[in-house]
Parts: sequence; structure tokens; C-alpha cells
Amino acid sequence: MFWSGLSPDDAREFLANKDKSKRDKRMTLTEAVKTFVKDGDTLGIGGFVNSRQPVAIIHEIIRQGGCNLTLNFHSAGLAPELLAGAMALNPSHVSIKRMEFAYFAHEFAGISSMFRYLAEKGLTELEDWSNYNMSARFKAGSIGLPFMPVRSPLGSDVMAGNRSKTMDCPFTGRPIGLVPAAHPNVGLIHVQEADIYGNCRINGQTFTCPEIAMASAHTIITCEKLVDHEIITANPTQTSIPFFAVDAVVEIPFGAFPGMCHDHYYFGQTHIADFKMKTEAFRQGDARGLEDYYHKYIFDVTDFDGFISQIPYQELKYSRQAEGRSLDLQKFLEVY
Amino acid sequence: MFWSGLSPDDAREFLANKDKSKRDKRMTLTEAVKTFVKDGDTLGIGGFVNSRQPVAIIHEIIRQGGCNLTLNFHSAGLAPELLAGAMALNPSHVSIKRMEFAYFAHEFAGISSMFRYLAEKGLTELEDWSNYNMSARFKAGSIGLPFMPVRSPLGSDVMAGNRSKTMDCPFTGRPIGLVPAAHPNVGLIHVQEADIYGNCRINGQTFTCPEIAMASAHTIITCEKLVDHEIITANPTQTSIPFFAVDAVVEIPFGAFPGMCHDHYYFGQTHIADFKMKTEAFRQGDARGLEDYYHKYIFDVTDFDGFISQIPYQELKYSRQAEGRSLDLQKFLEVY
Amino acid sequence: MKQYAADYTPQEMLVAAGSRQLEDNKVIFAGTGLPMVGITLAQLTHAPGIIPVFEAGAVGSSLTRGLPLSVGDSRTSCKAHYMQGLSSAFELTQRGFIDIGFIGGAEIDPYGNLNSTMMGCFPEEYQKPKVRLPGSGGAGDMACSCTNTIIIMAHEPRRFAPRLNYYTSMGYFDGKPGARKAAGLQGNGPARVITTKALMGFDEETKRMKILATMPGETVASVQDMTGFPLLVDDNVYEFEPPTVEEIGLIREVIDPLGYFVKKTLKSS
Amino acid sequence: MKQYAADYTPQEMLVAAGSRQLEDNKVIFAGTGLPMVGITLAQLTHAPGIIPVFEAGAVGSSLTRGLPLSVGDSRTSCKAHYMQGLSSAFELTQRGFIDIGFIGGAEIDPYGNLNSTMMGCFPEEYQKPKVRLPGSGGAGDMACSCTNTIIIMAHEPRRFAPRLNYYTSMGYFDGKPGARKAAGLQGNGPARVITTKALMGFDEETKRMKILATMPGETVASVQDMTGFPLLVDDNVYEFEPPTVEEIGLIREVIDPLGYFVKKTLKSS
Repeated sequence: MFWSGLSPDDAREFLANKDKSKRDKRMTLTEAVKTFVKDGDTLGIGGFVNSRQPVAIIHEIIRQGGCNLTLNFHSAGLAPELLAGAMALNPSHVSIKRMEFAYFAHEFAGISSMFRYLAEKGLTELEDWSNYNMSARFKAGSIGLPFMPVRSPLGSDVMAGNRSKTMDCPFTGRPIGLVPAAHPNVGLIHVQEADIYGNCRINGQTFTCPEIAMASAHTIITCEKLVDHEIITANPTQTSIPFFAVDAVVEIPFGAFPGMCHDHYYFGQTHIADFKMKTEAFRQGDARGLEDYYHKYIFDVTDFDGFISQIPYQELKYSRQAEGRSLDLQKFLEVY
Repeated sequence: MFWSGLSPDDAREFLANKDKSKRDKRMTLTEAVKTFVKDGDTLGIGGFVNSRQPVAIIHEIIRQGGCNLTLNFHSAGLAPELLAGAMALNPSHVSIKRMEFAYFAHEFAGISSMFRYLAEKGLTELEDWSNYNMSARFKAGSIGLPFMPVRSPLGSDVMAGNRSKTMDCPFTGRPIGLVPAAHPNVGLIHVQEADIYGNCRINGQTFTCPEIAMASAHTIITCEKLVDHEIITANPTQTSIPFFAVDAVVEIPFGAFPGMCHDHYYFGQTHIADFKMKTEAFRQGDARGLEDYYHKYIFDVTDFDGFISQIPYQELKYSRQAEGRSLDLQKFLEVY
Repeated sequence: MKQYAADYTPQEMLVAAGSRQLEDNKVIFAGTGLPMVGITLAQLTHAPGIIPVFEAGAVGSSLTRGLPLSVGDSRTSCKAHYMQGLSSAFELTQRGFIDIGFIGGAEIDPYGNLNSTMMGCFPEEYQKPKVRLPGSGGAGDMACSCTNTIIIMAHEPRRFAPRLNYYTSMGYFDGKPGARKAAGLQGNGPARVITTKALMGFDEETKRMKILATMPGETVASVQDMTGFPLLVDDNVYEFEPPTVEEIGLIREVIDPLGYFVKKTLKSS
Repeated sequence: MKQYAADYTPQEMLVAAGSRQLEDNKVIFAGTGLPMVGITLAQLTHAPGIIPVFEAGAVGSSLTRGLPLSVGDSRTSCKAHYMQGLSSAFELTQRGFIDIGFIGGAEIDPYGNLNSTMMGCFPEEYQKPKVRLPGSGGAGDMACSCTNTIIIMAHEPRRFAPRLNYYTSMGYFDGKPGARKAAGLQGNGPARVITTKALMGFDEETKRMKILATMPGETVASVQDMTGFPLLVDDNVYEFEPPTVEEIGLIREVIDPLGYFVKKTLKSS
């Protein structure tokens, strides 16, 4: 059996020997990525499509470079697409060796052109799963099981082509699928609030972020806002990720932008459309726009603040206003 | 394979054909028990030891009578003990055919004498599991899987003696346990808040209540307080049980008394000690106290209010005060 | 008296047709895009009691803040009754809580199987496909485990293929009786396929796709012309009612005023 | 200078001994009763960084509202950092987050296996046991999956039996090398057994119970006398330090002032 990341036995051993004490885990994102992300690693990507994607962490990985990466996610857009674009531009600096995933596109903003580019050129290994499969794989990893049973998508080419297995249930005699645990080397998760120890609160849908954090050997957390520990202990049922599953905590406002972050900001639609246009242009042979994008927003700045400070204030303001209430979108787009 | 309650295939079929519409599900507890609890049923008991036990529902079942019941729970004290006592007093009115469980006692208040009585006389069928096993069985039932894998308690007499199976993991080659889903006919759950449709909020630990509710063919909810639907929709991540898993909603203040209910009341220790003393006396041959207890609190009243109204006000007041803050217990016990 | 709309696009017809297939008081899984629009339209017209479920976990929402751009975005949580993690929607479905899965697809075969993964030969070209599509997402799970599914998609000959390039979301397999059950699936499979040309079902016996109704302006022949495999035709085939003024007004002004999913321009299919 | 308490009960000695075995900054699963008291004592003395985990799901709590009467009661949630459902504590343990499981038991054998289910022959008398005990609860799971376990119990000959009536919580099975791993278990097994008479460990080779230290007033012989099977004796066996004034004060006045778990009356064992 081939395991990307850690095997269940290795993941258990690694965690059992790990320091799980409650300590201040704040550091810069530069330091966090330098410390925990290595060439050849399997990365577990949090969020769902373009919601709460760990965009800031991905920017930093691209800035520092990372080769032969394996990506594990269910549905994602921006995070893997940014890595795919970096690879397309310079595969000696960033390269994706393999992807285990269920859906790779921008949903309302269409397909991911860089994914198409890499896939259709055969530049990266693919392993398709369903969303439930990938969720279940992270779940198995997070609770120390070597696999989870699933009833879907039995009989499909998805399960025929990946490492899942089908067996007859020893209780009912009917076929049941088994999907192997996923234990990434590093989980990359953006949340709304965390304390200095790494206790995290996720507002709105948690997606599979808690499971990814708890399944991974190391987890880097970026948060919109650091909060007092007392806020966490005042309502422990709202903690989505416990501190002992976290290795680094970095406060990065707008850390999922131009994706959305529940209660903080809605999609930066203009920015996503612009990025999408540049990736599609690259796929069709014009690399210039995309090169500029990476230089301007990632390579020519030292950190994520350098990216966000280039986003027009009106766009940031709009994305904050559009989150959680109904705005006249048409009007905004006309006047902007 | 023997299934108490429903088999996974039957449970799926039953739910698929069930009316899952959002409708007012309020009724009296008398009506709810009459409608949903039948002789021969398997009952899933919510709560944990003496916390948030569905005491009011159990009283009503005892009042109406119920024979050949199978009880499914992980750790419980008052709820099964009240049924066991009713059976010991009059097995033609209430009888427990079988128990599938992990722990049956009062924790700080000691062993459950009626359980010892039934078990040591061989009056009921026993199937021991661990707490994790029973949680996992309800979990499997609640998510439509025929089994859950577990790593404990492998190698024990617990797993040797129950319906779990052990297989070699097809991914790691190491042994792994499989525990079959539990699908009770009726889930009995007490919560703090519910709306008229059955959306439930559980404060503090949820235990395995959401899983029991969602695994069962029917679920009866008692709640401390009915709340407006808008309170539920204002924060849907705090809903522990969705309305379509619920069949009856009954507002019963103190519905878990003399057990505790997070944020509402702490243990009615005096009452538990008194009940415990009477059950132990019965086990040692003196039935009088226990008979009186059942008459006074269950058979001679028409509903749970009839029980609570006999609890001295000071005791109810104290149990409310002791929940959520530190009281000078010694002083109270001296003056009470 | 019902008033039919004077002008509407095939996509608007599609959404109206989809909406009308949805029974009131059912729990309906809302795939991204047109299914979300169709469910909202049904809620605002004949089926206010529909309980939508979104892939990222929101249950029972009312989309009063506007159409979500993603099945995981915060708008899906608006007035939701229950919202847990991503696996929750799949677990609810696996358990049997979802009456109808309302999903889209890129390529379909006569037995209602769907491809949303790749164009090219599987498995030979899987690692270097001719065209790579986004992948299963949750649709493959819903197709397996919802009690019934309704498929909504554009009607083009290349999308209606006798054999799929890749089987992502399972319908009736090869049509053999009991094929779904034998594979371990729980749901009954696709009940309806709604397209810009026709409303279709599946033959009880052969599980092959069958025209139940043609969209206004179409005929059995014109539908068959745009389909890459032979369709069965129901004995009582009829012409579908056009969208009403109310339906079109709701789609254009209330549900998708910016035309994210329902394009505003009139174009011939 | 350390001041030893002038009077204390064997149970108080037991709690103090248990507390001293707990390393700072470790994640420790707190079984009901004496383990909860021992952990709290350790937090208030040498190990403020201990992270307690309670069976019903509370992680990192401080018991400032008083000793919980149940591992599922609301007091375990006091200042907790994280609190999910009941299965959460077991899942954390299965994953490897719990360094030490601190559990009690009714009957123990030379290999650290525990019985908390029944007295009588298993399986023959299982359905009509001589004495029925409460059952596994979560202890059986913790014994399997915590990285290490520490067992705390009263020391009586009938409780230390060469063979158990029923194997509820697994230690080293029959002592065969690798028996735990072969059974599929992940944790290392029992590291210590702390009783009213002695502190014991397990021999590296044979996995049999071994006296490491005797409690004040006890000798190797007096411990062996109260044990239903032969104990090994460590080469460096020593006498355990008595409880300090501070420890006894904390137990009696702060942690368990009502004597729910640590009885206040001085009684001979």
C-alpha cells in the first residue's frame, strides 16, 4: 500500500512522541512555512472551493518555493490553482507531484485553467475521489482509524481508479467501500479566530478543516484575528480545533482573500475574475499577464500584507459589506 | 446476524419512506410514548451516566408499561435503573429483555442495585460493549453505515463476547475491530432547547444524543424550554439535532431530574441517594421503600409535573444554584 | 389564469421545468448552479415547504441574502436550521434523510450515468486526459445515496453519449435489473433528466432514457436529433407548459438578477 | 524544607502517590474518582501544565467549580478549551493525543489486565454472574489507546488475582512480547500501578508486575502478603515519601472537601 504523507502507524507514532503542551505558538508565516513545509511533503488544504482557502499560506509557500508536493483536498479552487500557476511558470521553484482530490475549479467563476494545463499535459499525477471520500479520509486520519467505510461512489470509475477498496460487509453481506486515512505532513488552515496556543474557532461551516488539522503531522493556522484565551474557554463547544493539533498560529487579516471568509468578507469577485482571465490566457499561450500577477502580488512583496495593500480599498470594503447581508451587486459593479 | 431495533437496510428503507417535512411536532408526553413506544422495541437512551438522562420519558414509559424492551446506551444510571426497578416490582408491566451497553451505575453514587439484581438473577440478556463501541455503533447508525471500525477494546472479553468482528485491515494488515450499527426503534433524548419542529440545541457536552436521535427510527425529544424557531436559525451551527430526525417535541422542565442538566440544574443528590438506598434495600429483600417510591412519584401521578411538584422547593432551588457555580456544599447539606 | 411569458431563454425554461418537478415538503440536495436556482424558484412558487440541503452542510436555508456563488459560501447558511461540517451533508444522504438529489452533469449516457471528470479513454488516458473537467465533487455521492435524483443539464449531442468517457456519478449502470443494489448503492437512481429540449424519465424495465415531454417548440424528432443515442418515447408524450410570467420574473428579478447561473441574453440553443 | 503530614489515610497516600507520577505538560485522560483528584492535586503542585481530558469530551479544564461528581457533568467543562461529543475523547485517544490514561480498576492480574465487568466464569456465567460490576465504560478503550496508562486502585488480595474473571481493559495480555501490537492495539500499555500499599511497574522482559516502592509503613513482604500472585521486586526498591502537609491540605480543603472520592475517616486498610 502506497501512502502519501504518513501511514496510519507512522502518524500515530509521530503524534505520540510529539510535545503536546500548551505553549505560545505565534510566529511569522515566513518562519512557519520555513519550519514545517519541506520539499516532497503532502499538504492538506483546508476550506471548500473558494471559501476559507489558506491563500496567505499558499502565497508564502510559493514565495519560498517547494518541490514535489502532493496536494490533498476535497473541493478547492484558489489554493491549488495558485500552486499550479507557480509550477507552470517555474517548475524548478514550485512543483506539484501529485494530487488527491474531488473537485478542482472555481465553481461560479468556472474551471481552473492551470489545473487543466497541468492535467492535460500530464505534468502531475492525479488521483480522483469524491468529496465524501476525501472528507472521510481526513476523518479517518483525524480519529486514528486506518480507513473509513463509505457507501459512495461505489461502482464508479472514481473508486475503480483510486486506492479505495470494496468488500462485502461482514454484517449485512452487501458491498461497502473502504477509503484509506489521509495524514498530510502539513495541514494548511485559515480560520476566523485563534488564541496563542492554537485553539481555533471557525464561524459558519467548518468544512473538513478540523479533521485536516487533526490528521496532519503538523498544522499551520492563519487567523483573521487572534483572540484572548478566555474567549475560547468561555465557550469550549465552539472550539473547532484544539490547541494540541496546532504547531503555528499566525494572525493574517484577509488571509483567504480573494476567496471568502464567513463573517469577515465575501468573494473578491473582480480579483478572482482577473486571475482567472490571466490563467486562461496562459493556457492559451500568453504567459505575460500571469507572470506579472505572480511578481506583483507574491514575489515582489515580502508578506501577505504586501498583497492585500495592493487591493483597492473599495474592493476590500465591498467584500466586507457584502458578507452577511444583501447588497445591490449590480449597482456596485456599475459604479466600481 | 442478529439486529436489535432495525437492520441498516431496514432503517434506511424506513427513513427513505418517512415524512420529513417541517411541521409542528408538539404533543404531550403521554401521547408521544403511546404513539411511538411499543412492546418489543429497542430504546436508545440519551445522556451520560446521570447527566441529561431522559428521566421524564422513562417515567411515562413506566406509567404506560412496556414489555420485552431492549435498551441501547453507553453509560447510564437513572434511566435504565428506573426501568430495571419497575421490572423487579412487576415484570408483567415493564420488562427489559436485553441490554446492549458499556456502563450501568451511578458513578459517584455507586453501583446500580437493580441492575445487579436483574443481572445476578439472570433475568435479562446482557451484551457488554465499551463506551467508544456504543458511541461508534450509534454513529454508524446515524450516518447510514452498517459498521464503524474501532481500535478498542481489541483483545478483550468485551469484544470476544459481543457481536463485533475483528478483521485484518486491508490497508495496513493490522487487526481492526468492526462494530455493527445501532438503529433503535425509538430514541429517547432530553435537551435544553428545541423549537416546535424538533430542531434541538444541546448546551455543554452533547454526549451521543445527536447520533442516537439520527440513528433511531423515531425520536422523542423532551426539552427544558421550547424556543422560537428564529433562535435556531440565528445560529444554525449550534443546532445539535435537525428537525427531520425528530418525531415528538415535549416541553418538560426538570425533565432529567434528579440527574443533572447542563446550564439548568446540578444533581439532586439527596433524591438520588434516597432512590439508591431504596433499590439496595430491595436487592437485600426489602421491597417496601421501592414500591412506595414508584407509587408516589410515578404511578400515583399523571405526568412528570406530578413528580417534580413533590420535590421540595429548596432542593430544586439548590440544584439550580449549584449548576454553573461553586456552592458551599457542606454548608447546604448541614442546613438542609 | 396562468400567464405564459412572452420571451424566455432555453436556460430559463430549464430552470422553470426543474422547479416544477420538485414536490413540496421534500428534503432536496441542491447542487451548484441551476439546481440552486430551480429550488429557490420552487420555494417561491408551488413548494414553500422544500427543505434545501447544501453540500457544505447547510440544511433548510432560505436564500434571502441572494444566490450563493458557491454551495459552501456563507449565503447558503442564511436562516439554516442546522449546519455541521462538510461530511454532514453526505452523512445525512447516506442515512436516507435526502428525498431528492438535484444535480447537474457534463456528459450523460442512456442509463443516467454521468461524467464530470474527463474526456479521453479511461484508464489509459486518465493521467493525461484530452479534456480535464473539475471532477466528482459531491455529485457522485449524491447520485449514489439520495433516495431519488433529478438531473438538469444542457442538451447537446456530444453531452448525450452512448458510452461515457468516465463514470463519475452512477445512474442505472448498464441497465441490468438490480445493478445499483448489487453495487451496494442505497438510492433508487435518477428519476428525471431535465434539459433545454425535453423532460425525460427512465423505462421501468430497461432503465433506458425515455422522453416524457418536449419543451415548447421542440418535437420528439428534434430532441432525438440532438441526442447521441436512441431515446425511448413515452406513450403519453406531451408538450411542456412554457414558463409563466411569474416564473420568469422571479428568476430575472429576484433569484438571479446578475445572471450568474441563468444567462440573461436570449440565445438559440 | 518539605513537611510531611502527621496523619493521613491510605486513600490520601494513594492520591498523593498518583499525583506525583504525573509529568508536567502532558495530556492526561482522567478516569472517574481518584484519578480526577490526583490530576487536580498534580495541577496544584508540581504540574500546572497538565492538560486533563474527561471521558465525555472536555479538554484542558480547570476544576475551579469543584470536583465533578461524574466525568460527564458540567463541572468538567469548567475553563475547558475544547469540548465535543462523547466519542471525541475516544477519537483523540485513538489518534494519539493522550499521553497518559489515568484509570481505576476492580481486579488486576500480574500483566496489568483489568476486570470491571463481572465476577464468575466467562463466558459460562456471563448471563448470570456471581457479582455484576458496572462494566467497561471508557476505561477499556483508554487502556488500549492511550500512549501509556497509570492504574490506581485499592490493594486487597482478592483484587490482585493470577487470572481475571473477565478481561475488560487490556494490559500486557499473557506477557508475550508484542502481544498488544499483535492484537491491534496502539498504546504501550500500563506503566505504573499505584495502590494503597505500593508503587509498581512492569518488568521489561516478562511484563509481570514489579514492586518499585513500598508505601510508608509497608514492606515488600507486607505488600506481597496482600497480593494474590507473586510480585517481582525491583533491585532498587525504596520507601515512598509520605504525603506532605501541602498535599493533604489541598486534598482535604480544596479538592475534595466533602470527601466524595477521598474518604475523610482514618481507617486501616
